[in-house]
Amino acid sequence: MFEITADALDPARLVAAVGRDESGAIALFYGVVRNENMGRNVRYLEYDVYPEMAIKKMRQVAEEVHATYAITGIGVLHRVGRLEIGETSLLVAVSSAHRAAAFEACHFAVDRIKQIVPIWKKEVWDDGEEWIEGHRPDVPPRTSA
Amino acid sequence: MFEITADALDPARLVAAVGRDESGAIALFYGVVRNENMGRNVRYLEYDVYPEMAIKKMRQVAEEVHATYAITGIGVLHRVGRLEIGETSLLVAVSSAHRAAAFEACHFAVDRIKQIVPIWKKEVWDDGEEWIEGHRPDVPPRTSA
Amino acid sequence: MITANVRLFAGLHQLIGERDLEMQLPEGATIEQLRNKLGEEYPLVQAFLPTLVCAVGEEYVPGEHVLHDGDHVALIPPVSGG
Amino acid sequence: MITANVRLFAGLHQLIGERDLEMQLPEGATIEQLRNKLGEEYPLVQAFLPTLVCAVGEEYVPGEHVLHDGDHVALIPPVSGG
Repeated sequence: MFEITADALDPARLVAAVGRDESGAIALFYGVVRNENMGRNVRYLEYDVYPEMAIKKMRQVAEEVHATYAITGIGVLHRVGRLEIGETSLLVAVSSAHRAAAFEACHFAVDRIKQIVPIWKKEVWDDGEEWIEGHRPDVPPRTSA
Repeated sequence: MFEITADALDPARLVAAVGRDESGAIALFYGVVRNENMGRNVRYLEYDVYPEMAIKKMRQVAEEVHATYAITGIGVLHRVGRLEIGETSLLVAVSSAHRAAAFEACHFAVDRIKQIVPIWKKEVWDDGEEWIEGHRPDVPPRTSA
Repeated sequence: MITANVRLFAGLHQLIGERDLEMQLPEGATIEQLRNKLGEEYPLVQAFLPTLVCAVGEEYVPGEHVLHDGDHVALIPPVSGG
Repeated sequence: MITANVRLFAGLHQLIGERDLEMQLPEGATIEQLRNKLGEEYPLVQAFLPTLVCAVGEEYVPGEHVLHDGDHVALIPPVSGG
Protein backbone atom coordinates (compact mmCIF):
# COMPACT_ATOMS: atom_id res chain seq x y z
CA MET A 1 0.00 0.00 0.00
CA PHE A 2 1.55 3.25 -1.25
CA GLU A 3 -0.63 6.32 -1.19
CA ILE A 4 -0.57 10.11 -1.30
CA THR A 5 -3.65 11.80 0.11
CA ALA A 6 -4.93 15.13 1.40
CA ASP A 7 -6.95 13.34 4.09
CA ALA A 8 -5.93 12.23 7.59
CA LEU A 9 -3.81 9.06 7.47
CA ASP A 10 -5.19 5.78 8.87
CA PRO A 11 -2.46 3.74 10.61
CA ALA A 12 -4.73 0.75 11.33
CA ARG A 13 -5.42 0.31 7.62
CA LEU A 14 -1.70 0.42 6.77
CA VAL A 15 -0.73 -2.02 9.54
CA ALA A 16 -3.43 -4.46 8.40
CA ALA A 17 -2.06 -4.22 4.85
CA VAL A 18 1.54 -5.13 5.75
CA GLY A 19 0.87 -7.94 8.27
CA ARG A 20 1.22 -11.60 7.27
CA ASP A 21 0.69 -14.77 9.32
CA GLU A 22 4.47 -15.12 9.52
CA SER A 23 5.00 -11.52 10.75
CA GLY A 24 6.08 -11.46 14.40
CA ALA A 25 6.93 -7.76 14.48
CA ILE A 26 5.68 -4.58 12.86
CA ALA A 27 7.52 -1.27 13.10
CA LEU A 28 5.33 1.74 12.34
CA PHE A 29 6.83 5.22 11.94
CA TYR A 30 4.80 8.42 12.31
CA GLY A 31 6.21 11.66 10.93
CA VAL A 32 4.38 14.33 12.93
CA VAL A 33 4.22 18.12 12.48
CA ARG A 34 6.05 19.66 15.41
CA ASN A 35 5.78 23.17 16.73
CA GLU A 36 9.43 24.17 16.29
CA ASN A 37 12.22 23.81 13.74
CA MET A 38 15.69 25.38 13.82
CA GLY A 39 14.59 27.62 16.68
CA ARG A 40 11.55 28.94 14.84
CA ASN A 41 7.95 28.68 15.98
CA VAL A 42 6.02 26.73 13.33
CA ARG A 43 2.32 27.57 12.87
CA TYR A 44 1.53 24.95 10.25
CA LEU A 45 3.02 23.13 7.23
CA GLU A 46 1.97 23.07 3.60
CA TYR A 47 3.05 20.09 1.46
CA ASP A 48 3.45 19.96 -2.31
CA VAL A 49 3.92 16.71 -4.24
CA TYR A 50 4.53 15.27 -7.69
CA PRO A 51 2.01 12.47 -7.13
CA GLU A 52 2.76 9.98 -9.91
CA MET A 53 6.51 10.15 -9.38
CA ALA A 54 6.16 10.11 -5.58
CA ILE A 55 4.28 6.81 -5.73
CA LYS A 56 6.86 5.41 -8.16
CA LYS A 57 9.72 6.43 -5.84
CA MET A 58 7.94 4.98 -2.78
CA ARG A 59 7.78 1.68 -4.66
CA GLN A 60 11.49 1.97 -5.47
CA VAL A 61 12.24 2.47 -1.76
CA ALA A 62 10.15 -0.63 -0.98
CA GLU A 63 12.15 -2.66 -3.52
CA GLU A 64 15.42 -1.46 -2.00
CA VAL A 65 14.18 -2.46 1.47
CA HIS A 66 13.05 -5.90 0.27
CA ALA A 67 16.47 -6.44 -1.34
CA THR A 68 18.33 -5.52 1.87
CA TYR A 69 16.24 -6.80 4.80
CA ALA A 70 14.26 -9.95 5.57
CA ILE A 71 10.83 -8.34 5.71
CA THR A 72 7.35 -9.69 5.09
CA GLY A 73 5.65 -6.44 4.05
CA ILE A 74 6.03 -2.66 3.69
CA GLY A 75 3.66 0.23 3.08
CA VAL A 76 3.86 4.03 2.94
CA LEU A 77 1.20 6.74 3.31
CA HIS A 78 2.05 10.44 2.88
CA ARG A 79 -0.33 13.28 3.52
CA VAL A 80 -0.13 16.55 1.54
CA GLY A 81 -1.81 19.96 1.67
CA ARG A 82 -2.04 21.95 4.91
CA LEU A 83 -1.12 20.13 8.14
CA GLU A 84 -1.46 21.48 11.66
CA ILE A 85 0.84 20.87 14.65
CA GLY A 86 0.45 17.30 15.92
CA GLU A 87 -0.98 15.95 12.65
CA THR A 88 0.68 12.98 10.96
CA SER A 89 2.37 13.68 7.61
CA LEU A 90 4.00 10.27 7.02
CA LEU A 91 3.34 6.67 8.00
CA VAL A 92 5.80 3.88 7.13
CA ALA A 93 4.98 0.34 8.27
CA VAL A 94 7.32 -2.66 7.94
CA SER A 95 6.50 -6.21 9.03
CA SER A 96 9.04 -8.97 9.57
CA ALA A 97 9.35 -12.30 11.33
CA HIS A 98 11.70 -10.63 13.83
CA ARG A 99 11.96 -7.22 15.43
CA ALA A 100 15.51 -6.21 14.50
CA ALA A 101 14.78 -6.41 10.76
CA ALA A 102 11.48 -4.55 11.20
CA PHE A 103 13.14 -1.65 13.07
CA GLU A 104 16.17 -1.38 10.79
CA ALA A 105 14.19 -1.69 7.56
CA CYS A 106 11.62 0.89 8.69
CA HIS A 107 14.34 3.38 9.68
CA PHE A 108 16.12 2.85 6.36
CA ALA A 109 12.84 3.31 4.45
CA VAL A 110 12.09 6.62 6.17
CA ASP A 111 15.61 7.87 5.41
CA ARG A 112 15.30 6.92 1.74
CA ILE A 113 11.82 8.45 1.41
CA LYS A 114 13.26 11.74 2.62
CA GLN A 115 16.06 11.46 0.04
CA ILE A 116 14.28 10.56 -3.18
CA VAL A 117 10.48 10.98 -3.01
CA PRO A 118 9.39 14.26 -4.67
CA ILE A 119 7.49 15.86 -1.81
CA TRP A 120 8.19 19.30 -0.32
CA LYS A 121 7.15 21.06 2.84
CA LYS A 122 6.72 24.77 3.47
CA GLU A 123 6.99 25.98 7.04
CA VAL A 124 4.71 28.85 7.94
CA TRP A 125 5.83 30.89 10.95
CA ASP A 126 4.27 33.90 12.66
CA ASP A 127 6.51 36.22 10.64
CA GLY A 128 7.12 34.47 7.34
CA GLU A 129 7.41 31.19 5.51
CA GLU A 130 9.94 29.03 3.68
CA TRP A 131 9.98 25.98 1.43
CA ILE A 132 12.37 23.60 3.16
CA GLU A 133 15.25 22.36 1.01
CA GLY A 134 16.09 18.88 2.24
CA HIS A 135 17.91 16.34 0.09
CA ARG A 136 18.99 16.76 -3.52
CA PRO A 137 18.10 13.39 -5.08
CA ASP A 138 20.97 11.48 -6.65
CA VAL A 139 20.92 11.59 -10.41
CA PRO A 140 22.06 8.49 -12.28
CA PRO A 141 25.09 8.95 -14.56
CA ARG A 142 24.32 9.56 -18.23
CA THR A 143 21.21 7.69 -19.39
CA SER A 144 20.42 6.56 -22.89
CA ALA A 145 18.80 9.41 -24.78
CA MET B 1 0.84 4.88 29.83
CA PHE B 2 1.88 1.42 31.04
CA GLU B 3 -0.81 -1.23 31.06
CA ILE B 4 -1.38 -4.99 31.18
CA THR B 5 -4.74 -6.14 29.87
CA ALA B 6 -6.59 -9.21 28.62
CA ASP B 7 -8.36 -7.09 25.99
CA ALA B 8 -7.27 -6.16 22.47
CA LEU B 9 -4.65 -3.39 22.51
CA ASP B 10 -5.49 0.06 21.15
CA PRO B 11 -2.51 1.62 19.31
CA ALA B 12 -4.27 4.95 18.66
CA ARG B 13 -4.76 5.51 22.38
CA LEU B 14 -1.09 4.76 23.10
CA VAL B 15 0.20 7.02 20.31
CA ALA B 16 -2.02 9.86 21.53
CA ALA B 17 -0.62 9.39 25.04
CA VAL B 18 3.06 9.67 24.02
CA GLY B 19 2.82 12.56 21.51
CA ARG B 20 3.80 16.10 22.52
CA ASP B 21 3.75 19.33 20.48
CA GLU B 22 7.53 19.05 20.17
CA SER B 23 7.41 15.41 18.92
CA GLY B 24 8.36 15.18 15.24
CA ALA B 25 8.57 11.40 15.15
CA ILE B 26 6.84 8.47 16.80
CA ALA B 27 8.09 4.89 16.52
CA LEU B 28 5.45 2.29 17.35
CA PHE B 29 6.35 -1.40 17.72
CA TYR B 30 3.81 -4.21 17.41
CA GLY B 31 4.68 -7.63 18.76
CA VAL B 32 2.39 -9.97 16.83
CA VAL B 33 1.59 -13.67 17.30
CA ARG B 34 3.07 -15.49 14.33
CA ASN B 35 2.17 -18.91 13.03
CA GLU B 36 5.60 -20.51 13.39
CA ASN B 37 8.48 -20.63 15.87
CA MET B 38 11.63 -22.76 15.73
CA GLY B 39 10.10 -24.76 12.89
CA ARG B 40 6.92 -25.56 14.83
CA ASN B 41 3.40 -24.71 13.77
CA VAL B 42 1.90 -22.46 16.46
CA ARG B 43 -1.88 -22.69 17.04
CA TYR B 44 -2.13 -19.95 19.68
CA LEU B 45 -0.27 -18.42 22.62
CA GLU B 46 -1.18 -18.19 26.28
CA TYR B 47 0.44 -15.43 28.36
CA ASP B 48 0.97 -15.37 32.12
CA VAL B 49 2.03 -12.24 34.04
CA TYR B 50 2.97 -10.94 37.47
CA PRO B 51 0.94 -7.76 36.96
CA GLU B 52 2.17 -5.41 39.71
CA MET B 53 5.82 -6.21 39.06
CA ALA B 54 5.39 -6.12 35.28
CA ILE B 55 4.08 -2.53 35.46
CA LYS B 56 6.93 -1.59 37.80
CA LYS B 57 9.51 -3.07 35.43
CA MET B 58 7.91 -1.36 32.40
CA ARG B 59 8.36 1.92 34.27
CA GLN B 60 11.98 1.01 34.97
CA VAL B 61 12.54 0.40 31.25
CA ALA B 62 10.98 3.81 30.52
CA GLU B 63 13.36 5.46 32.99
CA GLU B 64 16.33 3.73 31.37
CA VAL B 65 15.19 4.93 27.95
CA HIS B 66 14.68 8.51 29.17
CA ALA B 67 18.18 8.44 30.67
CA THR B 68 19.78 7.23 27.43
CA TYR B 69 17.86 8.85 24.55
CA ALA B 70 16.42 12.30 23.83
CA ILE B 71 12.76 11.29 23.79
CA THR B 72 9.57 13.20 24.51
CA GLY B 73 7.38 10.29 25.59
CA ILE B 74 7.13 6.50 25.96
CA GLY B 75 4.33 4.04 26.66
CA VAL B 76 3.88 0.26 26.79
CA LEU B 77 0.80 -1.96 26.51
CA HIS B 78 1.04 -5.74 26.93
CA ARG B 79 -1.81 -8.15 26.39
CA VAL B 80 -2.11 -11.40 28.37
CA GLY B 81 -4.34 -14.50 28.31
CA ARG B 82 -4.99 -16.39 25.09
CA LEU B 83 -3.87 -14.77 21.82
CA GLU B 84 -4.53 -16.04 18.32
CA ILE B 85 -2.26 -15.82 15.25
CA GLY B 86 -2.10 -12.23 13.98
CA GLU B 87 -3.17 -10.67 17.28
CA THR B 88 -0.99 -8.01 18.91
CA SER B 89 0.66 -8.98 22.20
CA LEU B 90 2.86 -5.91 22.74
CA LEU B 91 2.79 -2.25 21.77
CA VAL B 92 5.69 0.09 22.55
CA ALA B 93 5.47 3.72 21.43
CA VAL B 94 8.28 6.28 21.68
CA SER B 95 8.04 9.92 20.61
CA SER B 96 10.98 12.21 19.98
CA ALA B 97 11.82 15.45 18.22
CA HIS B 98 13.77 13.43 15.65
CA ARG B 99 13.39 10.01 14.06
CA ALA B 100 16.75 8.42 14.89
CA ALA B 101 16.17 8.74 18.64
CA ALA B 102 12.59 7.46 18.30
CA PHE B 103 13.69 4.33 16.40
CA GLU B 104 16.70 3.54 18.58
CA ALA B 105 14.90 4.17 21.86
CA CYS B 106 11.90 2.07 20.82
CA HIS B 107 14.12 -0.85 19.76
CA PHE B 108 16.06 -0.64 23.03
CA ALA B 109 12.81 -0.52 25.03
CA VAL B 110 11.48 -3.67 23.33
CA ASP B 111 14.75 -5.50 24.00
CA ARG B 112 14.71 -4.50 27.70
CA ILE B 113 11.04 -5.43 28.12
CA LYS B 114 11.87 -8.91 26.88
CA GLN B 115 14.75 -9.10 29.38
CA ILE B 116 13.23 -7.92 32.65
CA VAL B 117 9.42 -7.70 32.59
CA PRO B 118 7.85 -10.76 34.31
CA ILE B 119 5.62 -12.00 31.50
CA TRP B 120 5.69 -15.51 30.01
CA LYS B 121 4.28 -17.07 26.87
CA LYS B 122 3.21 -20.65 26.30
CA GLU B 123 3.18 -21.90 22.72
CA VAL B 124 0.42 -24.34 21.90
CA TRP B 125 1.09 -26.55 18.87
CA ASP B 126 -1.00 -29.23 17.22
CA ASP B 127 0.86 -31.90 19.20
CA GLY B 128 1.87 -30.28 22.46
CA GLU B 129 2.75 -27.10 24.28
CA GLU B 130 5.67 -25.40 26.02
CA TRP B 131 6.29 -22.40 28.25
CA ILE B 132 8.99 -20.45 26.43
CA GLU B 133 12.10 -19.71 28.49
CA GLY B 134 13.48 -16.42 27.21
CA HIS B 135 15.74 -14.23 29.31
CA ARG B 136 16.86 -14.82 32.89
CA PRO B 137 16.58 -11.34 34.45
CA ASP B 138 19.77 -9.92 35.93
CA VAL B 139 19.80 -10.03 39.71
CA PRO B 140 21.51 -7.15 41.50
CA PRO B 141 24.47 -8.08 43.71
CA ARG B 142 23.73 -8.52 47.41
CA THR B 143 21.00 -6.17 48.64
CA SER B 144 20.53 -4.88 52.16
CA ALA B 145 18.59 -7.43 54.20
CA MET C 1 9.85 -19.43 62.34
CA ILE C 2 8.68 -17.05 59.62
CA THR C 3 6.11 -17.46 56.88
CA ALA C 4 6.90 -16.61 53.24
CA ASN C 5 4.08 -16.17 50.74
CA VAL C 6 5.35 -17.73 47.55
CA ARG C 7 3.77 -16.95 44.17
CA LEU C 8 4.15 -19.20 41.11
CA PHE C 9 3.96 -18.32 37.42
CA ALA C 10 3.99 -19.87 33.97
CA GLY C 11 5.37 -23.45 33.89
CA LEU C 12 5.73 -23.61 37.69
CA HIS C 13 2.15 -22.49 38.19
CA GLN C 14 0.91 -25.06 35.71
CA LEU C 15 3.11 -27.84 37.15
CA ILE C 16 2.18 -27.36 40.80
CA GLY C 17 -1.38 -26.31 40.12
CA GLU C 18 -1.33 -23.49 42.66
CA ARG C 19 -0.78 -19.75 42.27
CA ASP C 20 0.23 -19.24 45.92
CA LEU C 21 2.07 -21.34 48.51
CA GLU C 22 2.92 -20.65 52.14
CA MET C 23 6.33 -21.78 53.33
CA GLN C 24 7.64 -21.93 56.89
CA LEU C 25 11.31 -21.02 57.27
CA PRO C 26 13.62 -20.41 60.23
CA GLU C 27 14.16 -16.85 61.44
CA GLY C 28 16.83 -15.14 59.28
CA ALA C 29 16.35 -17.52 56.35
CA THR C 30 17.63 -16.41 52.95
CA ILE C 31 16.28 -16.78 49.42
CA GLU C 32 18.83 -19.56 48.94
CA GLN C 33 17.32 -21.50 51.85
CA LEU C 34 13.82 -20.98 50.48
CA ARG C 35 14.94 -22.34 47.10
CA ASN C 36 16.48 -25.42 48.72
CA LYS C 37 13.37 -26.12 50.77
CA LEU C 38 11.18 -25.65 47.71
CA GLY C 39 13.21 -28.29 45.87
CA GLU C 40 12.79 -30.71 48.78
CA GLU C 41 9.05 -30.17 49.24
CA TYR C 42 8.27 -30.06 45.51
CA PRO C 43 10.75 -32.31 43.67
CA LEU C 44 9.10 -31.32 40.39
CA VAL C 45 10.49 -27.82 40.89
CA GLN C 46 14.11 -28.97 40.94
CA ALA C 47 14.44 -28.81 37.15
CA PHE C 48 13.47 -25.11 37.28
CA LEU C 49 15.85 -24.04 40.05
CA PRO C 50 19.03 -23.44 38.00
CA THR C 51 17.39 -20.70 35.94
CA LEU C 52 14.88 -19.46 38.51
CA VAL C 53 15.19 -15.92 39.86
CA CYS C 54 13.33 -14.66 42.93
CA ALA C 55 11.66 -11.30 43.51
CA VAL C 56 10.72 -9.76 46.83
CA GLY C 57 8.72 -6.54 46.95
CA GLU C 58 8.58 -6.65 43.13
CA GLU C 59 12.38 -6.46 42.81
CA TYR C 60 14.80 -9.20 41.77
CA VAL C 61 16.95 -10.26 44.74
CA PRO C 62 20.09 -12.40 45.10
CA GLY C 63 20.32 -15.68 47.02
CA GLU C 64 21.80 -13.94 50.09
CA HIS C 65 18.73 -11.78 50.52
CA VAL C 66 17.30 -12.30 54.03
CA LEU C 67 13.57 -12.91 54.32
CA HIS C 68 11.18 -11.47 56.86
CA ASP C 69 7.93 -12.82 58.19
CA GLY C 70 5.12 -12.24 55.73
CA ASP C 71 7.37 -11.45 52.74
CA HIS C 72 5.91 -12.04 49.29
CA VAL C 73 8.35 -14.03 47.17
CA ALA C 74 7.74 -14.44 43.45
CA LEU C 75 9.46 -17.32 41.63
CA ILE C 76 10.42 -15.99 38.21
CA PRO C 77 11.41 -18.44 35.46
CA PRO C 78 13.20 -16.88 32.44
CA VAL C 79 10.79 -14.28 31.07
CA SER C 80 9.39 -14.43 27.53
CA GLY C 81 7.05 -11.47 27.10
CA GLY C 82 6.68 -9.47 23.91
CA MET D 1 11.97 22.73 -32.71
CA ILE D 2 10.52 20.55 -29.97
CA THR D 3 8.13 21.35 -27.15
CA ALA D 4 8.87 20.34 -23.55
CA ASN D 5 6.10 20.34 -20.96
CA VAL D 6 7.72 21.66 -17.81
CA ARG D 7 6.13 21.14 -14.40
CA LEU D 8 6.96 23.27 -11.36
CA PHE D 9 6.73 22.40 -7.66
CA ALA D 10 7.11 23.91 -4.22
CA GLY D 11 9.09 27.19 -4.18
CA LEU D 12 9.36 27.33 -7.98
CA HIS D 13 5.63 26.84 -8.37
CA GLN D 14 4.92 29.56 -5.86
CA LEU D 15 7.49 31.95 -7.36
CA ILE D 16 6.38 31.65 -10.99
CA GLY D 17 2.72 31.21 -10.19
CA GLU D 18 2.22 28.43 -12.73
CA ARG D 19 2.16 24.64 -12.36
CA ASP D 20 2.97 24.00 -16.04
CA LEU D 21 5.04 25.78 -18.68
CA GLU D 22 5.66 24.99 -22.32
CA MET D 23 9.18 25.57 -23.60
CA GLN D 24 10.38 25.52 -27.19
CA LEU D 25 13.84 24.00 -27.67
CA PRO D 26 15.94 23.05 -30.70
CA GLU D 27 15.85 19.48 -31.94
CA GLY D 28 18.23 17.32 -29.85
CA ALA D 29 18.26 19.73 -26.91
CA THR D 30 19.43 18.39 -23.56
CA ILE D 31 18.27 18.95 -20.00
CA GLU D 32 21.26 21.27 -19.59
CA GLN D 33 20.01 23.46 -22.46
CA LEU D 34 16.51 23.50 -20.98
CA ARG D 35 17.94 24.65 -17.63
CA ASN D 36 19.90 27.43 -19.30
CA LYS D 37 16.90 28.65 -21.26
CA LEU D 38 14.75 28.53 -18.13
CA GLY D 39 17.25 30.79 -16.35
CA GLU D 40 17.16 33.25 -19.26
CA GLU D 41 13.37 33.35 -19.60
CA TYR D 42 12.70 33.36 -15.86
CA PRO D 43 15.58 35.15 -14.12
CA LEU D 44 13.87 34.43 -10.76
CA VAL D 45 14.65 30.75 -11.30
CA GLN D 46 18.42 31.28 -11.46
CA ALA D 47 18.83 31.03 -7.67
CA PHE D 48 17.25 27.54 -7.80
CA LEU D 49 19.33 26.12 -10.64
CA PRO D 50 22.43 24.98 -8.67
CA THR D 51 20.41 22.52 -6.56
CA LEU D 52 17.66 21.73 -9.07
CA VAL D 53 17.34 18.19 -10.43
CA CYS D 54 15.20 17.27 -13.43
CA ALA D 55 12.99 14.25 -13.96
CA VAL D 56 11.71 12.90 -17.27
CA GLY D 57 9.21 10.05 -17.34
CA GLU D 58 9.21 10.14 -13.51
CA GLU D 59 12.93 9.34 -13.30
CA TYR D 60 15.78 11.62 -12.34
CA VAL D 61 17.99 12.35 -15.35
CA PRO D 62 21.43 13.95 -15.80
CA GLY D 63 22.14 17.16 -17.70
CA GLU D 64 23.24 15.25 -20.82
CA HIS D 65 19.83 13.61 -21.19
CA VAL D 66 18.40 14.40 -24.64
CA LEU D 67 14.81 15.62 -24.81
CA HIS D 68 12.16 14.61 -27.29
CA ASP D 69 9.14 16.48 -28.53
CA GLY D 70 6.32 16.35 -25.96
CA ASP D 71 8.51 15.17 -23.06
CA HIS D 72 7.27 15.97 -19.56
CA VAL D 73 10.07 17.51 -17.54
CA ALA D 74 9.63 17.99 -13.79
CA LEU D 75 11.86 20.53 -12.04
CA ILE D 76 12.69 19.03 -8.66
CA PRO D 77 14.14 21.26 -5.92
CA PRO D 78 15.73 19.41 -2.97
CA VAL D 79 12.97 17.24 -1.54
CA SER D 80 11.72 17.60 2.04
CA GLY D 81 8.93 15.09 2.54
CA GLY D 82 8.32 13.18 5.73
